[in-house]
Amino acid sequence: MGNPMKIRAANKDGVTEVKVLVSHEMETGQRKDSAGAIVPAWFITELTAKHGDKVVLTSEFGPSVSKNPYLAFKFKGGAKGEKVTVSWKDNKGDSRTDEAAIN
Amino acid sequence: MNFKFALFFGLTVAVGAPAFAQKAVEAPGGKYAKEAEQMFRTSFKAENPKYWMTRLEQDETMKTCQQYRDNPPRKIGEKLEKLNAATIRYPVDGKLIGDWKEGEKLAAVGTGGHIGFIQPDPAGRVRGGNCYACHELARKEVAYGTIGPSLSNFGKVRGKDEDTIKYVYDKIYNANAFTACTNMPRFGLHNWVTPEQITHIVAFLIDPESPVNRD
Amino acid sequence: MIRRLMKTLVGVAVFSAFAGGVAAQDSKVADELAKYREALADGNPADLFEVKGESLWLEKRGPNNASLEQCDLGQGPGKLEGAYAALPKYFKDTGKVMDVESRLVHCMMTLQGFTLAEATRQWYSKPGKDSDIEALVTFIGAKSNGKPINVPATHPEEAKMAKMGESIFYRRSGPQDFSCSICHGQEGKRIRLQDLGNLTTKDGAGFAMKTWPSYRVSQGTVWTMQRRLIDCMRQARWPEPAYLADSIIALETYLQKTATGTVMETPGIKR
Amino acid sequence: MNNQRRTVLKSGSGAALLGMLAAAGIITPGIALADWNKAAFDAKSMADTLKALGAGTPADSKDVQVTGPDIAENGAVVPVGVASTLPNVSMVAILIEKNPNALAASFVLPEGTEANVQTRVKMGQTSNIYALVKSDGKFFMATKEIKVTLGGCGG
Repeated sequence: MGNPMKIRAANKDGVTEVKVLVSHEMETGQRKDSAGAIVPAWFITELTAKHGDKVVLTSEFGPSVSKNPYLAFKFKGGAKGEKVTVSWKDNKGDSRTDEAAIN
Repeated sequence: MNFKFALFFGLTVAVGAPAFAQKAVEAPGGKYAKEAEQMFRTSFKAENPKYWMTRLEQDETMKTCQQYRDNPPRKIGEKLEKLNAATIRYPVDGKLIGDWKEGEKLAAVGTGGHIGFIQPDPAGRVRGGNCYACHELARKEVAYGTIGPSLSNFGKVRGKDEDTIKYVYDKIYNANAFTACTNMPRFGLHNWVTPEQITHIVAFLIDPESPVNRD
Repeated sequence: MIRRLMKTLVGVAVFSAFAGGVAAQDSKVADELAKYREALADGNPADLFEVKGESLWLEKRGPNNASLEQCDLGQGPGKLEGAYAALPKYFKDTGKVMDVESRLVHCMMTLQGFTLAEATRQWYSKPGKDSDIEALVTFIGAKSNGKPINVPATHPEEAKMAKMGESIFYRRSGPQDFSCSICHGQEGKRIRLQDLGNLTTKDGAGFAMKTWPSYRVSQGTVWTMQRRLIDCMRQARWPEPAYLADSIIALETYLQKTATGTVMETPGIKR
Repeated sequence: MNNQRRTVLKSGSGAALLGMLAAAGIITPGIALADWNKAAFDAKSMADTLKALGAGTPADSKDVQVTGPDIAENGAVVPVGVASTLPNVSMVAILIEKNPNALAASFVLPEGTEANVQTRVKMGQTSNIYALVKSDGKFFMATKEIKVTLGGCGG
């Protein structure tokens, strides 16, 4: 499930800029815990953004994307009040979807 | 001679300026200083082993520096400097300049010696000199601090005669022998680095082949 | 002695000759660092903690199945605006000077019925184990954003705490001879590339205190002021202070008093 | 892989099937899209990564930019981005030469999405960062070095 994302979407001159903050550990699988054991990799593998029903971005992440990932991108179109939906899934099969209205 | 005096005076004023104001300054904590010390001592987790707790003990230098906010009157400062000069020990073989490559490594390492339960250093972690935290050294390292003066080209500027080598060794071993209540840790006194390791840091500063003097 | 002094002076003169190049390199480094910090500021993961903190504040929890909405952080029950900026503060009901965290824990115990151990078990995050207290303090702190820090320490107990904090600030001990003042008692210095505020002045203390709680990118989590100061003691190579210990609250009182009047900009984001 | 995904997304029956599975609670929509390019993310060297991405030996292009500071105060969070003025950019990726696995992230950009994506990555040490861009079916690349610096108290 994870914690809620923070999604900001703002339209300016016909282009919508989307900024997403995701709450996720993004564990590399290379770090050792205090007992010296490797902490298994745990990271978001895919993140998809939609404007209404239209996919506007699909991303694939490796474990070297920072903890609590940040992503910003722009697409043409989008009007005030319309929805941007962001979904992610991680390598453990966990997933989450949140949405925000365009400003 | 006059020129020398003027320089000397200028430097003294620059370094000592806050000292003039300090007569009116009370010891930190004022009338609550004693109570603050008691409170501080009882603020640590009960699980801290006894030998960790010894790190809270203060020698005369530490106590005096706290009392004067690191700016003791000259007379008291001189006394502390003498006291600290007497602590300096040298390697058995008497050689005060070692291998600059080893010194270069020590200068960059800032870990070691962390205790506690949250993020302690793993056992056996190298304790470095952490020189770059406060000093500019080799030019290629841009992430240097400015708490201490720049030491880049130190050897080029100061030379490599015996006096200079001894001065650098002594300074790293116990900087309070030169300036009472300096910010610089007394690396040798606390056995933070060994006398041999100090000779390597000396070499890093003075050896003409060291990056401190080459770029 | 004079010989050494002359050597120093010659050294200073020669060093100055190199200073031109150094300055140019330094300003480029400063520019790039500013760029780095600016890029992080838009999109501060602390915002995620703030959102979580708000839901934890409202959620009915603990043996009493109660929310924290009636918690009095010094401005009256449930009044959050500006509360963080006015802490630490003397509280009549406990007879103690309390900071935001000790007061929050007090509310978790009195309102929600948690024991001290339950309330503080996860006072800071570990990878994979988020801390409720970090989230709650981020939320409470954000409610003081734009408000001036206001800890005049006029109550005798507050004044005493500030004084004791000052004493601890200058206290030197440990294998590196450290005190807070070693790094934070002078103007315009930095350690490695991190700027060090002079915490004995309003500007310096204000610059530091206004941004906490803050997201630490090197730690991947928000640090509260307790966490910040307890870690300062770790860096001083001292033993570990107890969470909510009086000496930490004393330091906070000293720093907030010095910073009083500075407008809060929280949550911050730092290295 | 991307072609495959698009086919699935485009085809009506595919979408219907996904919907059915999701409704039945067998899979979540996220998992249904799974075709994470394991080979590319597992590759160690730059060359192997480019090969796994089907990018071959991309030409250097000044119409591709790696955005980011020259210096990172901490390697755990380094803001980087890819931008390009090339036409019909359908995919961009960020590669970090000296990381254990070079590929950090890749992005498929449908028509209408600008070739301008920013994220934050971990860097184990000072390294060259590469931006890879697919424009009109061809791959282009740009690079910049980001210096990772150590922090103050050595912690």
